[in-house]
Amino acid sequence: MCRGFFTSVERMSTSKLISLSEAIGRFVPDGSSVAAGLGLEASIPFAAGHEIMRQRKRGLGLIGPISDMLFDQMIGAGCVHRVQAAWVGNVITGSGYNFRRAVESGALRVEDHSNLTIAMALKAAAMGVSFMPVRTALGSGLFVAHPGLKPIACPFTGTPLAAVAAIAPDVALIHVQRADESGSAHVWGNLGVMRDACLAARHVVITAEEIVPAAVIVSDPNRVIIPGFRVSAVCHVPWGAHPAPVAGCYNRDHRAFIEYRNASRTPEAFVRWQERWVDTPKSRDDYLRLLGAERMSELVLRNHLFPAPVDYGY
Amino acid sequence: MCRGFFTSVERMSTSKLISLSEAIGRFVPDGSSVAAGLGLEASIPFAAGHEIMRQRKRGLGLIGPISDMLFDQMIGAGCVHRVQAAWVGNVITGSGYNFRRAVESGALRVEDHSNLTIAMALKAAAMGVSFMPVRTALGSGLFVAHPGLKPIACPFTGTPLAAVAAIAPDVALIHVQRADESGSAHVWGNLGVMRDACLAARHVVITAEEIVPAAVIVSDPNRVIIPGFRVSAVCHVPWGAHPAPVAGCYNRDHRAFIEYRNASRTPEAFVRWQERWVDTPKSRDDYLRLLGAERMSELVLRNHLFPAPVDYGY
Amino acid sequence: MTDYIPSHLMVVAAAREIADGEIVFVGMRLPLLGFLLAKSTHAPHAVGVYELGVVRDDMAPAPILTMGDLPNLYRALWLADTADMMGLLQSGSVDVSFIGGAQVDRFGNLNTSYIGGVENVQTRLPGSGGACDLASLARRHIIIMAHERRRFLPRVDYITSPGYGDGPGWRERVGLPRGGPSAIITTLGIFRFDPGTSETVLSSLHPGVTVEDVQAHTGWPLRLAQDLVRTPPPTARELAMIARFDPSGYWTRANE
Amino acid sequence: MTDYIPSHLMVVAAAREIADGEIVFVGMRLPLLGFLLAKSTHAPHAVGVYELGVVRDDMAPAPILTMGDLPNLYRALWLADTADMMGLLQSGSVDVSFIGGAQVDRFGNLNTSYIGGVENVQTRLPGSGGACDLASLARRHIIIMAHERRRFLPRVDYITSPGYGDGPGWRERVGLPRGGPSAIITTLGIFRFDPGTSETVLSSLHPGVTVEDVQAHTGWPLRLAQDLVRTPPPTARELAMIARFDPSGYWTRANE
Repeated sequence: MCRGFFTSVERMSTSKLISLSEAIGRFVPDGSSVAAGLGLEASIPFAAGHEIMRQRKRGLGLIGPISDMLFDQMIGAGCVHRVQAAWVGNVITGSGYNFRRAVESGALRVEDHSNLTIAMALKAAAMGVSFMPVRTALGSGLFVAHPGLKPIACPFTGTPLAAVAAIAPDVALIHVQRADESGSAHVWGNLGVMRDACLAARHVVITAEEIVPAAVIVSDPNRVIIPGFRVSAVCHVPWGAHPAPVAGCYNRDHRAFIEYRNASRTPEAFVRWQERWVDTPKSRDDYLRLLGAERMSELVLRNHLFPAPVDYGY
Repeated sequence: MCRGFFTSVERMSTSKLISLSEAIGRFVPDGSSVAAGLGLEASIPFAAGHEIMRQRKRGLGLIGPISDMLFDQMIGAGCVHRVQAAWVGNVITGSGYNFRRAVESGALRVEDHSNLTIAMALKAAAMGVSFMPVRTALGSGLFVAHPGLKPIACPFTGTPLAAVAAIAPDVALIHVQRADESGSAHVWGNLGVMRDACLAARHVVITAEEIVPAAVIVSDPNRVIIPGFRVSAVCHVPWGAHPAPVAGCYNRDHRAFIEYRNASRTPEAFVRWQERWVDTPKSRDDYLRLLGAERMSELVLRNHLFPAPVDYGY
Repeated sequence: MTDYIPSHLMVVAAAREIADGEIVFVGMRLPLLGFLLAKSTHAPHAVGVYELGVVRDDMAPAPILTMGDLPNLYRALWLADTADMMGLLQSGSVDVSFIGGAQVDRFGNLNTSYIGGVENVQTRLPGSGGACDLASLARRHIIIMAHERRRFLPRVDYITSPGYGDGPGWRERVGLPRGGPSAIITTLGIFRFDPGTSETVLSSLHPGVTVEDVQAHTGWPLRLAQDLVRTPPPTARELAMIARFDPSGYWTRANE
Repeated sequence: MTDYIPSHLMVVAAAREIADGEIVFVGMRLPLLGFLLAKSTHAPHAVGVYELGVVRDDMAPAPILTMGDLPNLYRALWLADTADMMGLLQSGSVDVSFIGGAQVDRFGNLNTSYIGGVENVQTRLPGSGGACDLASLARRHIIIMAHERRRFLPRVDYITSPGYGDGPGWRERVGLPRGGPSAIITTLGIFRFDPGTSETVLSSLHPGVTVEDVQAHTGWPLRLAQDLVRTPPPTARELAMIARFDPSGYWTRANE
């Protein structure tokens, strides 16, 4: 758990603002373990995942509670060797067909978690310990041949517990509402396992709806999900979580999830989907042009809610 | 860890707004274990602690990381039988003289923690497990005859670790910037161990600078430290943390801490201090009159900082 | 008689399992609708906990398809970490939860992971998500699923979400701190569990369904409750509420 | 020569231990002043972590006496939980920390809890706070204390904050993951630690202090560094900075 990996680049508050393709190229080498989908249904880093697919990354390990359909897409693109997750599918339609095919053919190794065990595996790494105790999953199939779960007894009470081994991802991908050039980022809305995953990971790559001056971030330090000195790269990617929702920015595009169900039922259909939505658009801007202004306008916020003020003065 | 203690009163969003004397009377019976000072140097619930002293509570167990001089005062007043804490003293002056006298005379039982072990003891209870592993304090004196710390080996790696037993306080006392009548409360600034302590405790008693409509709280759900259904009582106590600082409200009154050092050097001097600052003022309003408007005006904020806006719309 | 389909009845039955003031760990699909229906009828003080880090005591202002949809965050009571929600669950603060499944057995064990089992996977399903945690840690949980013989098996191929294991004492033996399934709401009726044997007992038949229908779709010999009742059909008001929460019929029609 | 007192020199020596860009777990009193001095001179990119849940990469806009004073929250980089700060520390993200003590021994073990030991308490001191954690988990830590013979003992009465225990290999043996003291900055000079024996080596003498002075106030036989140097006195600029951070002399005069 002892990590000596900060480069001086990460420590200095010099700019880490680079393009998404450069960030994925540098911080997601083949074979990496990649945590994503850390806000569960919200703020899924689809743009970053699609860039990984576009760059034909291979042998990745995916880590996350649920990822909605992102993990299924990356599996379909052949990027993935191994999954440590609680759930892989398409939240509003059910099965992830690429995931199903890959598991049923034996091509994909899966370490099954529950949301609680994956959350605590990441928290263990974030806290710098090699395991965390839980009371869930005892007696379930999760314990069958699972290298990261073990029954233990509480050293004080003797109560049966499960130990969950720490998971420290090589890189955590998160999508945020706003970040400054040093990587300090604001997130609001539900937080999922984002914070612990960022603290657990060797590198953090951020895609942000907006790049803002540092003064904006330090105007509200309680909204910081992770301070810049723990971040490796920041990429300006508006709509970078589409079709997942982002608080304050855009609603969920349910249609994309329903269309994907049909587009992933067969390997052939998935190839066409990937060609259209991932490989042909060379950038997120191309993707948004393909999506179209009309569809985007349907997703923007129509009802607003601004918080009661607070004061951080002295 | 299994708790079946919610009363229907606590669950309903009916008002829990009562006077501080009633809240302490009902939720801090003699012999209770009481967590306080959970924001460390900030937002210490001095008003609630003084009410405990005024009501002559006996046999309490105190739980907290550091409490600045509050624990020393409660010990001096004879309320305390036992302390589980990382540090007891007066942050800017050093020793807590009542604490010293009580330990040296053998009148007080102390379970020594570090800030990390007490934080994880509360987190264990908040998470509903009976212990948490840490890597701190190994080889230190904290392990001498400590019922809540044990050396263990990681079940996966064999690495030496320490297990910290869960601490579930009977009641957590927190002071917050604003709360609604159901107990849902906003806190900003540093958070210390407030959230875990509230989730760990059987009862939560809140003193608040301001009682606000529920609409204010739900306008910014990320600032909620604890939702109302886990809170037993809410008390409107402006300046309830004085002389500790409260973000957005008032600065630290250093003079009170320096004066207390001298006022606690001897038992006789402490009796006079308690008479003047705790027993004579029958309420927090009396206390503030004693403090005086001029001194209070010196502590109010002169430099303001308002956060960049966010939107919770859809 | 009001016009309704089985999923409407399941939603109504789910809602009736929630008492006012309870803390409910809410899943998606029919359970979400059941929670909303309960909130808007007999359980206005119920509090909803969502695993992605949301607690609400109020209805979302617009229909939602996932718990992450922005209306579900709007005026929430608490937005926080998944670990905070799991702490509420693990420490015993959650009264009731609802989960679905692909296979169930007579002890209420659920499989949503591997049809055919891990060693001989025939169909890989999405997995646990939070279901295993809800089944392990809530004070009680309710199972909701379509009643088909291939799903109602003597023994599930894999336990994703533990029920009563292999019978009385199993949960205590493996170390689960509390809980267990209290009902299975199906397209045909409602099972409850015998406290002595931990096995299903058919306690209610949906309108128009016979015991023989249920037996024909259940892979173990039925036991009938002494007071076997008929599930009351949804009222017009309940159906109107459901139509408000699921205006496109996305969830209710998915189960037809 | 500029006019200064020993605490000024200790602050300056502490500042010099911080390299630019390092993550520093900041305590109160002289270490706080040392951190601020380093930030405003040679280490502008140092980041300060405070156990109550504050991370700053900027100077507080006004003098502070505790880490909870409101200017220390103003434009902070991160306001969060104590557990988050402790996670940074425990996972090895903190380069250096500073702690004080009432007793120290030649292996750098510190006592801030029980003079006389637990069984035979002569004086009860405040205890660990976060000091035990900093000494256990930072990559290195610096001890700052007044140099008096009753404080510099062959063996401390109680280990609040572990140094090198009873010598080489002790930290590994008890399970501490890393770290150990790298220096003791005193009112008379600076000790470092011999990597072979884990014992103190006197490496710097403050201006006007002799080896004999140090030996007279140290309860174990001194070992001298081969390159024993003279601590450079504070510069006028450094003293001006300290006066800015501690305008009333509250901390620097407390150590006189």
